[in-house]
Amino acid sequence: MPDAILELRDVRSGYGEGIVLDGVSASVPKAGSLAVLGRNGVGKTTLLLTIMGFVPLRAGAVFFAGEDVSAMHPHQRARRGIGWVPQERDIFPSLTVEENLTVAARKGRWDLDAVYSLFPRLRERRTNMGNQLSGGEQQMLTIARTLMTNPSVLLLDEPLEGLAPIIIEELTAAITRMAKDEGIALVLVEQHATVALGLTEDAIVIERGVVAHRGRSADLLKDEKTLDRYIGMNLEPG
Amino acid sequence: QETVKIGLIMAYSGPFADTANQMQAGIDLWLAEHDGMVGGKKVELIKKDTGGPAADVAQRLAQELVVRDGVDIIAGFTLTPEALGAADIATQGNKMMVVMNAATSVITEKSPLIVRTSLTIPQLNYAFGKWAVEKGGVNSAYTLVADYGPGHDAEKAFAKGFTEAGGSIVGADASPVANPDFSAFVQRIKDANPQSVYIFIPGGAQPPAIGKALSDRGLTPPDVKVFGQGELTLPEALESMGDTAKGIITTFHYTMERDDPLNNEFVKAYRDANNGRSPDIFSVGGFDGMHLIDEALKKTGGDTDGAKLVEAAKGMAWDSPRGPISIDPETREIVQTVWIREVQEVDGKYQNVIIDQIPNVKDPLHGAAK
Amino acid sequence: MSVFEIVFWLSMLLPFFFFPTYLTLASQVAITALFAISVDLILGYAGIVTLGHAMFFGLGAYVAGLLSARLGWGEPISGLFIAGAFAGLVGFVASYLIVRVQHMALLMVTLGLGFLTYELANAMTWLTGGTDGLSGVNTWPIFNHFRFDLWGYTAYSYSLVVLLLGFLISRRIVNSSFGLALRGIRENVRRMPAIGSEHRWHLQKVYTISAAMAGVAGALLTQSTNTVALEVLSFQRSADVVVMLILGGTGRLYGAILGSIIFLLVRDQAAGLNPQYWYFWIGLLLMIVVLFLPKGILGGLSRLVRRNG
Amino acid sequence: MISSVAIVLFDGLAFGMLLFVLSVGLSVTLGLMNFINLAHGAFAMLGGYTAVWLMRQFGLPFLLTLPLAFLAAAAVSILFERTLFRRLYGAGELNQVLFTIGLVFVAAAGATFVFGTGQQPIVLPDWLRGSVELFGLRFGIYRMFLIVVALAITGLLYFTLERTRFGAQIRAAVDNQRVAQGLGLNVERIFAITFALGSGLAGLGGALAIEIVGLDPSFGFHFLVYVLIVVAVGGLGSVTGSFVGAALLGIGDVAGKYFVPEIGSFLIYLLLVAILLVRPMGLFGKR
Amino acid sequence: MSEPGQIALQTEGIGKRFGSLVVSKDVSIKLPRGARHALIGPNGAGKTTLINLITGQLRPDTGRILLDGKDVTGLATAARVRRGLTRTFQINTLFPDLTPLEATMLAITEREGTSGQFWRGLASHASAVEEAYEILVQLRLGDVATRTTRTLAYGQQRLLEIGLALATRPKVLLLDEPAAGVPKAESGELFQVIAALPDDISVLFIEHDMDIVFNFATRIVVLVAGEVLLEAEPDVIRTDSRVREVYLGHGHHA
Ligand SMILES: Nc1ncnc2c1ncn2[C@@H]1O[C@H](COP(=O)(O)OP(=O)(O)OP(=O)(O)O)[C@@H](O)[C@H]1O
Ligand SMILES: Nc1ncnc2c1ncn2[C@@H]1O[C@H](COP(=O)(O)OP(=O)(O)OP(=O)(O)O)[C@@H](O)[C@H]1O
Ligand SMILES: [Mg+2]
Ligand SMILES: [Mg+2]
Repeated sequence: MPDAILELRDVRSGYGEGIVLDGVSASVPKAGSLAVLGRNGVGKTTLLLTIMGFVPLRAGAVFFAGEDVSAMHPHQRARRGIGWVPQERDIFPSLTVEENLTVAARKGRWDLDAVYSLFPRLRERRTNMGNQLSGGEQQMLTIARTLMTNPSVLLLDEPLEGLAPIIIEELTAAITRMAKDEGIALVLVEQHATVALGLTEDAIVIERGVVAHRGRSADLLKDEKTLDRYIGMNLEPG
Repeated sequence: QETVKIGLIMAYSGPFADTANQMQAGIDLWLAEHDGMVGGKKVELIKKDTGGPAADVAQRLAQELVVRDGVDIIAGFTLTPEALGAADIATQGNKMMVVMNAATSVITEKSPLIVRTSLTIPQLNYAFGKWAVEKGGVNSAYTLVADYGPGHDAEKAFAKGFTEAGGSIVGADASPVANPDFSAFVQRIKDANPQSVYIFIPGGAQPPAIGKALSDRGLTPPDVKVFGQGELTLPEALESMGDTAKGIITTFHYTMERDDPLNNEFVKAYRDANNGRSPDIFSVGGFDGMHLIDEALKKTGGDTDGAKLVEAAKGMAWDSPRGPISIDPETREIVQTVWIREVQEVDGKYQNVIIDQIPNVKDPLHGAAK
Repeated sequence: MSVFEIVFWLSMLLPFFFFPTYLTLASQVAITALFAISVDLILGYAGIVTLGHAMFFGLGAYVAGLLSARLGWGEPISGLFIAGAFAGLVGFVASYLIVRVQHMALLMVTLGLGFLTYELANAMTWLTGGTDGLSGVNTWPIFNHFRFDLWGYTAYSYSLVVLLLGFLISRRIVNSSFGLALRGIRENVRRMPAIGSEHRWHLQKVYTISAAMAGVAGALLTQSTNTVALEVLSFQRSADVVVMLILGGTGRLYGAILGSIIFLLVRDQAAGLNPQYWYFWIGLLLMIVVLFLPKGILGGLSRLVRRNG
Repeated sequence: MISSVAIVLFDGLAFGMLLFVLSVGLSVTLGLMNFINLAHGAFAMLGGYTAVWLMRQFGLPFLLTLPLAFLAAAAVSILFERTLFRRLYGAGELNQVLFTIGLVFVAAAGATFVFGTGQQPIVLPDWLRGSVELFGLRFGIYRMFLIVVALAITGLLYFTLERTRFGAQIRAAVDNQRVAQGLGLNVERIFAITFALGSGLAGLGGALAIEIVGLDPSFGFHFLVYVLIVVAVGGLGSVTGSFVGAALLGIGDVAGKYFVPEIGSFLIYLLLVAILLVRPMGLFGKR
Repeated sequence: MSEPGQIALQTEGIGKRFGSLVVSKDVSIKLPRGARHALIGPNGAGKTTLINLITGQLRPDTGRILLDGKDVTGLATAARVRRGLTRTFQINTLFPDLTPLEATMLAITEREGTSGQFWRGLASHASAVEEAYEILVQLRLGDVATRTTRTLAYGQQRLLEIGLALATRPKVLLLDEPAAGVPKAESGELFQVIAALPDDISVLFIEHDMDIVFNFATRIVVLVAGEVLLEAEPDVIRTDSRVREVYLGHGHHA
């Protein structure tokens, strides 16, 4: 797939002697989007960490924009344009909100004004230290901080956790917009499968280290049986 | 061949390492000049480090030297607490204990087996206090000493001599032992406007610091006389102080520059053996200590029994690089000439020049409870 | 007691039979080990870092010394109790300050208190003898029978017994519900109030106990050497004991003992070989331990045992 | 009387500035990088010996040896950082303490081996010696020089660390190394530079300190306590804090000894304990 | 329900500001005995802060807090806990190197006042061990009771948060997003445990997942910008236009 912005080929990785992912392949086209689903602890976060280079790659390769980045340092990958939003609220506690945003910022469409208008709450708290924010504000800050690096692909690890419903609404709208208007590709790991599938074009389901299901998100959304089998999740009444 | 084991207890490491280093060099020089023999026997040195002023460690080391290493004589002792700590062991083990540096009067009273070849602080300063009034031409002084045992001893002895001779002490301060900056004390001295200042501080970084602080305030000879014990004008300090040291008058029992054949030879040999480093009081204390051991052993015919050796050492007299010295038979304390020196420019360099001498000085406080 | 422990304590008897000339060193090791255990109680179990614990060691040492030198009371066992009680009392007072600060501030407040005590002792030369040390200490024979001998048989037996008692008491403490509370504080102070804990009171308590134990160790030193010098209060002693503790491994009591043994033995041997440069080897030892055994020597050992066992 | 007070204040300030240059580097590594570098004094000592050696061996002028002392300490520290210290960043504070104390031991032994146990005097150029008379008061020239240098360092550091993105990047990298990397920050390089900066400042401080406090192999231990006090009182990681803390301690120390010499040796510790009990984070500390 | 003796927890006019930011403004709420109430509101509305104020981690600038009718505003956190006012944390605040059993026992011995007994071995507190184990079993943590906390799965750690709170035998339990980070399937179970707590425990929980809120809360307090916007039954909240506008948004249809 030549026009893939991000591609994983037979990726195998894990911690210490343990293997978590064993032969995962996936690709995200330019401006495309991919939902990564799976039960708790199957390795969704690990997949993102492997893309970033934090978890060592045992076999296979990771390509970004046609370039093999498997041997690169995480910061080099980030500078190439992979934007990662970690699962835990890893804000920098000793930086102010604004410093959190600018510390790694790179030029592009997303600047302070842009993220502040996405999350007006952050503008109000701009001079506070990171650890003085409320839980949800921290979550917003984590996302905004990555946007400030103006990535061309965004890896989101459960970004909706702890956010008020109305913020979730705005954020999902913004994510859709980004993909459409700016061509930012998206990899989304999310417990709320319905939301995730609603936001993405393609989806994979991971189980026991491999891709157990692969398909269009829209199809999977309708296929309750598959969802139930792999994710064990009673879809909330939508 | 028979050997004599000498155990050396000194602060080879820590803040007083340099002192021990110089003592050791003095000991080594004596041995080198005597084929490593004392009293006709080969010397085996066993060196023990206390790591600083550590009485309990010194006590343990002395004990180990006696029971484990089976030494015949214990010697060294950079610092007073270490000598005091080891004194009991010397008594219990019946070993002669030669104190080659530690300078508090009371040490020799702690064991009948202690003999000292260094100095006592009152010895230098009591006589000096008198001299300052009688010949130094002043009758008021401000004293500034380091706030620890030797400093207090020095202050007391100087003040005693000074007032006995009719002078008056107009102020007295004690500065913390590890004091890095003297400006406050020097300003206090200036405010009191005395005719002279008396200073006692340990060697090391402080002498130049205090010298410069004095000169920054204009407290320099001839306007204000500066007196002190010789540490104040050690060669390194003079180098760093430059012309601000000019005219400082100090009391000491050894002067490296003293022109005397025995001393000149000693200085030259010492420098040759130590990369050009000059000897100081510590070196000479170690050097003379070895001489004492040698002579005492010769007298006992090689018998290393502590009591016999000490008996042999009593009253012994000889010529040292520092001048004529002897051991007081009553107190086992050294008797020596006290040299009064002034910093003068000689051949473009500043050095201590002897301007007066007080011969055969005994420790004045000795026997009296401190 | 496990087999390891029995073997360990039996091996502490070895000096009596095989290294009688090392008995004084052995008793200094035992005393230092007791001191290190007292630090482990607060540092390893309650997370109170300190750079001033020599303060209590020294107070104990001086109290024991003054009892004998100024009051003529040289009975050792009551001396230990009095010294420990006094150090504990001062520790209790100090604990009101200690619990108010954490991290760097805690480190520096303990350091400051340590230096203040040192300077105070120096200033009170009339009482303490200042830098020359306290003279005239004379400890009576234990139970009026066992004299402190030149070889150090009595000193080591005595120190070893006190060490064992101190160890047993400490072990009881750390395995009690109080010990659990201390670990809770170390793990997460923030949570403690939320489960209803007056954690400051716990900290004050353990600090007091630790101070008393350090005081006992100091008194032991005085009694077994009949000397007290200012150095018992020095920063160096405070720092050394922490180094030994980390070296052995914190939070395991045995680490404190092992660290003291290794540090003092290496130091003794290295200084024996080269009195001027021994600290080079100590320095190297510390660096290597950190690089290869990040949980201290005992931590490394126990990992090894677990892997093979 | 008033003139005495003025001169005491001046001398106190100058002494404080010496403490400042010695300690500000530690404030950087400890406060910003959370690395407890007790070997800070050893890097200062390295700077000191470098200056002495360059002046003796090559007759370099004192002023020129200052930047070289900075560079030497910085270069050696990079070497250490790349090979050893970096392995300790996550290793816990006790391990850092142990390791760096070990390093001080080794450094002291090294210095003794190379330079001996003696004091290393230096001879300043004439224009830095002595004192000048202003308004009827005599001010030590070298002390004035120290104040000027300290002010310059403060300005430069304040600008780079608290006003530029680099300062924030250091703190970010320390707060969370992984996330900082994930955002594209080259954490290793940031750490190396910061470390070199901190140690370089120590080296510079060491060279500047010789004239006032001398230099021998125990320097690394000797000044550690003072340096820690300044950093703690000023507040970790704050350049302004170190500056104010150092000035306060310097002036407090000198003034205390002047007015109440009886408690001169207690004063600095009393100040330390009192300040930290009221402000546990130090005067300017944020964390 | 409105009988005064029945009110377990009450705040009266609580106010708090951080500098210029008002985080609580005249908050007066009542929690009857046995209640299962929810506290919702936009991010940064001051929900966590309110819990901090009620439990004493923060001091209110104005207002009073009454527990069983008694003023506890001046008490320290620990003292409030001992009177039965306990909370859990939004972001896990556990003892990483203790086992769940140890941590729970710690809370129990603190409650019993035996935590200072340094002369008694831990094992001799038999009833505490038993009680701790029961609590863990009740939360389905029995299997992992002796593993160190840091190795537990995230969801299990969330449960332990609640376990520690239960060990204090609370009369009033304040839960700050107890299900945050717990997968949907498990969060339902978690709330079933909460719902099944004895009737004499009053619960106030914060939660952003509206399915859970509407399922488990009998009454809902909506906090906006530090102020109580509305307090009502779920059905009222669901349809209230103001709540919709500031919090629920439009996606959530009844
Ligand atoms: N640092 C680590 N060391 C060892 N094992 C780990 C580590 N991090 C995660 N694991 C294990 O790897 C597996 C995958 O973890 P991962 O965090 O990728 O799961 P996940 O799908 O993201 O789960 P969740 O939905 O809970 O976030 C899990 O079994 C976990 O226990
Ligand atoms: N120590 C503090 N200093 C300054 N502001 C603070 C502090 N603590 C909290 N805040 C601010 O107070 C506001 C309320 O925070 P709080 O944590 O109570 O929100 P919350 O309602 O729990 O939000 P969330 O649902 O996102 O957890 C936030 O805007 C936060 O930034
Ligand atoms: Mg995950
Ligand atoms: Mg909250």
